[in-house]
Amino acid sequence: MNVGQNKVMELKEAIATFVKPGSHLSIGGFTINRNPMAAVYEIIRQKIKNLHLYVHSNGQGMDELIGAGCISKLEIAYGGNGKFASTCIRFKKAVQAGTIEVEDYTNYQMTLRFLAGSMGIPFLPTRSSLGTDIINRWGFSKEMRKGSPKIPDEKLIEFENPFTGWCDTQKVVLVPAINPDVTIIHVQKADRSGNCRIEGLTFADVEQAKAAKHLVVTCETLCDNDELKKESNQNQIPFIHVDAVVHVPNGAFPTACYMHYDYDPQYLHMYADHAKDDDMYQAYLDRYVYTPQTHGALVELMGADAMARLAADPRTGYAANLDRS
Amino acid sequence: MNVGQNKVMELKEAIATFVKPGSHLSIGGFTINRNPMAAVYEIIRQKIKNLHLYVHSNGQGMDELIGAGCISKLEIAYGGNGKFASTCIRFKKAVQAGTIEVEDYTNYQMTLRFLAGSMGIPFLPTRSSLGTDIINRWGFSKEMRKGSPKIPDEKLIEFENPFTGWCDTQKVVLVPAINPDVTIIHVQKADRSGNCRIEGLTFADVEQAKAAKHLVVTCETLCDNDELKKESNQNQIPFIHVDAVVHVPNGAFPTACYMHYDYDPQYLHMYADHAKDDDMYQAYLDRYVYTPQTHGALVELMGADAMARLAADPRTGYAANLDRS
Amino acid sequence: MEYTLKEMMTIVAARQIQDLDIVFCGTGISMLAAMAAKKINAPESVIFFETGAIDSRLEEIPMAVADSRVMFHTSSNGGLLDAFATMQNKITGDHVIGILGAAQIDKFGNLNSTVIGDYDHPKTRFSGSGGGCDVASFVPKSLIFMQQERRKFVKKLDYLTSPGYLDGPDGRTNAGLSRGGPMMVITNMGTMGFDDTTKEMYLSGYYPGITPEQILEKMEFSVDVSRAGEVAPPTAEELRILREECDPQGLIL
Amino acid sequence: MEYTLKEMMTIVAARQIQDLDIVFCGTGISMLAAMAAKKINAPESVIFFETGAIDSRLEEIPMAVADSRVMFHTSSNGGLLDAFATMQNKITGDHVIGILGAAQIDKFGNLNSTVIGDYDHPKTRFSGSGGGCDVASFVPKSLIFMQQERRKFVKKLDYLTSPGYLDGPDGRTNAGLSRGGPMMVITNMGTMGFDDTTKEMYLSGYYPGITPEQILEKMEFSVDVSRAGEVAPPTAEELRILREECDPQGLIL
Repeated sequence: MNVGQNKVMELKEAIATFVKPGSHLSIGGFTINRNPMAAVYEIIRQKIKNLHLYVHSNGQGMDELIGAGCISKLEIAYGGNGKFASTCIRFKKAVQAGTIEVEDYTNYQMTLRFLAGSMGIPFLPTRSSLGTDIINRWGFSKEMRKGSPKIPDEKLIEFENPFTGWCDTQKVVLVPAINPDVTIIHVQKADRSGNCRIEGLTFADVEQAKAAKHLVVTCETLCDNDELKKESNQNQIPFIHVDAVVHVPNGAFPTACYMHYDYDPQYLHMYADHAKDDDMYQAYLDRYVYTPQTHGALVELMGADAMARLAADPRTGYAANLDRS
Repeated sequence: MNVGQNKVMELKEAIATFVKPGSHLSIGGFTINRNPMAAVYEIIRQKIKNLHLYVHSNGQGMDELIGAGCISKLEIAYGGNGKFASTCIRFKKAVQAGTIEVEDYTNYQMTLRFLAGSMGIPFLPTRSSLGTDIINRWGFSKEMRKGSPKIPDEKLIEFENPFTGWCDTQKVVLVPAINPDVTIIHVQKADRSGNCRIEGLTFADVEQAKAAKHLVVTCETLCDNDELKKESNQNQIPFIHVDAVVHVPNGAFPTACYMHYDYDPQYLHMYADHAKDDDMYQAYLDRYVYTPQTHGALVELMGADAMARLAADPRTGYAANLDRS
Repeated sequence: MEYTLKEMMTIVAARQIQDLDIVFCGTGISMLAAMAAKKINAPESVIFFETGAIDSRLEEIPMAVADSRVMFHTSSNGGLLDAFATMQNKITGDHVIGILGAAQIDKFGNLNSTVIGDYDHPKTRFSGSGGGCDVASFVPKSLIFMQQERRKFVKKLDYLTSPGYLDGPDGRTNAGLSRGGPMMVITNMGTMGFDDTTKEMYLSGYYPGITPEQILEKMEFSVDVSRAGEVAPPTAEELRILREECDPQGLIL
Repeated sequence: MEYTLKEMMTIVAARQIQDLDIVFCGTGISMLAAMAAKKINAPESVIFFETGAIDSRLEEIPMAVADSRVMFHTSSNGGLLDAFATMQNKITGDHVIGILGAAQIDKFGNLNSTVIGDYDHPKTRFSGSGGGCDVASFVPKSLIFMQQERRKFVKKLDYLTSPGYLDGPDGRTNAGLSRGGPMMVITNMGTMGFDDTTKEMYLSGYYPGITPEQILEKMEFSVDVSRAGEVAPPTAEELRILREECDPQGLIL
């Protein structure tokens, strides 16, 4: 958080300033939509390693960070990419190979954990997962938890309702708050002070943003400060939560950004193909992440025609009739 | 809640259908803004008594319901009307005379209680009020609580943080959920199925709405179903939560409705004067509530000039330069 | 009329959805079943997604629950908090029907969508719960899509991701969950229900050309088949709507 | 230059506010103090309201924190949940300064804004906590406006609505509250601070023409006056801005 007014930065600087080796990071978006991909690629380019990543249902961003070896620990509810990869491929390989440690929660639990962090309370209750292995099995050992002040001692706590029977509830599960060192989200509009407007579904981005010690926002459109304040009902995140505003058009590509562009089925299929093989994955990284050096260069590499095909139809917010086979 | 499509009703019918003697009721708005006043006056006209009212910082609506003798129990954080009555006058008289039973919470606690109700969980934690009489003193006795299945057995529960020290927190207060029998809110726009759009601050209306077993919405503008779905990002309450949609222009008068009209300083001062004396209050009720019979008739009684003075300036959303002395 | 097993599964699920049901949808066939129900037999059902979209106008099939296509012409575009609260809150949650899938199922309808093998050193890792466990915990009834294979209908799950009836009739209540639980399993060969008393799976239907015995061969545990009857195939009209109006691009079918 | 005590109180409070402070405002004089600070000495402070408005453009003085005037040209228009989370969450909350008022205060800065007399049969009922207790519980520092009267500076509160230092130096920590607590009491006669060690109130300032003794006469308990000095009166420029730019209609002053 930063109460000041001008937070505009270049992406390279924002990532170098706020994402450090070992940082506890969360990224916004959901599977194939509004992932902060420009920031993800910049983290990969800067070779920042040993990150502890928090996501709920993340697909592309999470999988690329794992694929590039940036992640050592992961707390997650769902690692999938819709029809493009029912389980994310580099995620699957890393878990099976034991190269990352994983703690499993549900989508609602991860969202409540961010909400608790944003509210400044240590936990929130839910009835989700009672009787299941989400409660019984821990991915992070007790010892590992005790050894880290940045991780709570317990994964989850089952708890009798102290308001006996109130709300027809006998038991709840308490989920511990998350306060990431840094959250990165991609939004449609932000102003120079950091006020943010998300169009379409917000997923858990607002909670992830407000739970974080530092917040980096990448945006499609950088607005003057007065512009967003004119219809402030549509602003979900006030500027005081934000540390850096980075203007990155197409910053969610190859995932979608509602009202701006669709996900790129060709890229996502190409990615899935490459992800299946380690050598091919290295070739993918070289060609699409390391060589372009900036997100703009990646977009240029795709070509204007390819990008034009993804442009959102203003009525529906997505690319109607896009070839998605 | 009602998943059906057409919920448009007359106010008289909506109140008679959903507000019964003894109902647990909550009303939206905050002090002098967006109180569902048309509905409040209709409850008074229908002489529905013995209501159990839940509000956070409510002013005009709460005070008029108490003044007319509709309320027997009240859970509240703040009974004031800004500069027009630092403590609401009929509320103050009723508490001092012991004619209503009151349970005191904080604004955040009442809001969290509605949030818990809307989330379907029995309680939420906060650090607010640790060490204070909000925890130590109860307005509702243990016996009264045990005797009523609609009230939790405890006002609040102080509780050691089971995630030891997590989030720098040793203790929290657990606040019990509220699920009112009926919530009534006034919004700027609703469609016939019940999708709602609130302009300006939402206060705790969304949580109050979603916590309720039944939800009555009064609206300034009744829209076709397609209209609100075109910019659905601005809709806070989807139709499935709603039972009745009532079209009542000026439905928050004499409180304000952002972008439509301001509060009426003359009315609120006149009200405060009458509220100080029992006989004068009876005269107020006769003249402004019972005689008009409908909200439209009250607005007519005020006169077109008076209403025109309150009309919101489209740039700011309030009546600029209104005489508020 | 010719039809594929995927079409059969979709129509069988769609028939379970009724007017005024709020339908929780996942990706793929579950979304298609909800779309088909709305166009065929339950026009007043409401589709919603864990991402926060409710009553979307689905002019094209979404490829994920976060697809921008679910954000168009909704009643509101909220987020995950809104969606799951709609299910956990019994006022609205009691009207929700969930549609789920999994890698493994046991006789009490518990689901595994996390790992095959040892949790700490898994042979196969799947996507994980996502919202599946939340939905299964909260809603009063759900439909489960499964492929009919021995390794999927197992005596013991490798990991219990989403609760069915847990260990039997009192399982959910003892665990602190709301009543409810799965109502039907829909496979590529037939359908299973859960006994009102024992909460154990039984065969309720088999598709034309399939026998109960063939289904039992594709399960590690056996189930009662005495109540099973042949399931009516999709009608020509059901198929027309499904193919022409729901998935004209053939993205799912 | 002539000035009223209300103007003095407003300016004294405004001077406590610094750039990058997030200022929690109530109705009346507290709102005016925040507006004055922003126009005089802390242009980069941010005003916010428990109703959910943040960084409002206050072209006219709001008559309540829910006045539509606080909704104009904000950074965002949220609700109560947003506002209180901003304070309870220490990441943002550590930057908040609260401005409060009350009917009674004790030597540890605890406040009563609920009842005078017996709680169950009150002689006088006030508005109640509102957000006051929340703010006092969460934020690291707060200013308290009080009228200097014996019945208001009391040995024992009739009801403890909002926590100051509770029963002394370890009071807040023992109760489970975050550190912090009131930093200054501003009355119509002078100002009080709280001792770093004992957390007891002491007289820090008296207004021109007022003596410490006169202030002590208007308190039921006595406080250390050895550290008190005369408070500088408002400057002509401060008064001009306050009168002409903050409250030209004289609604508060």
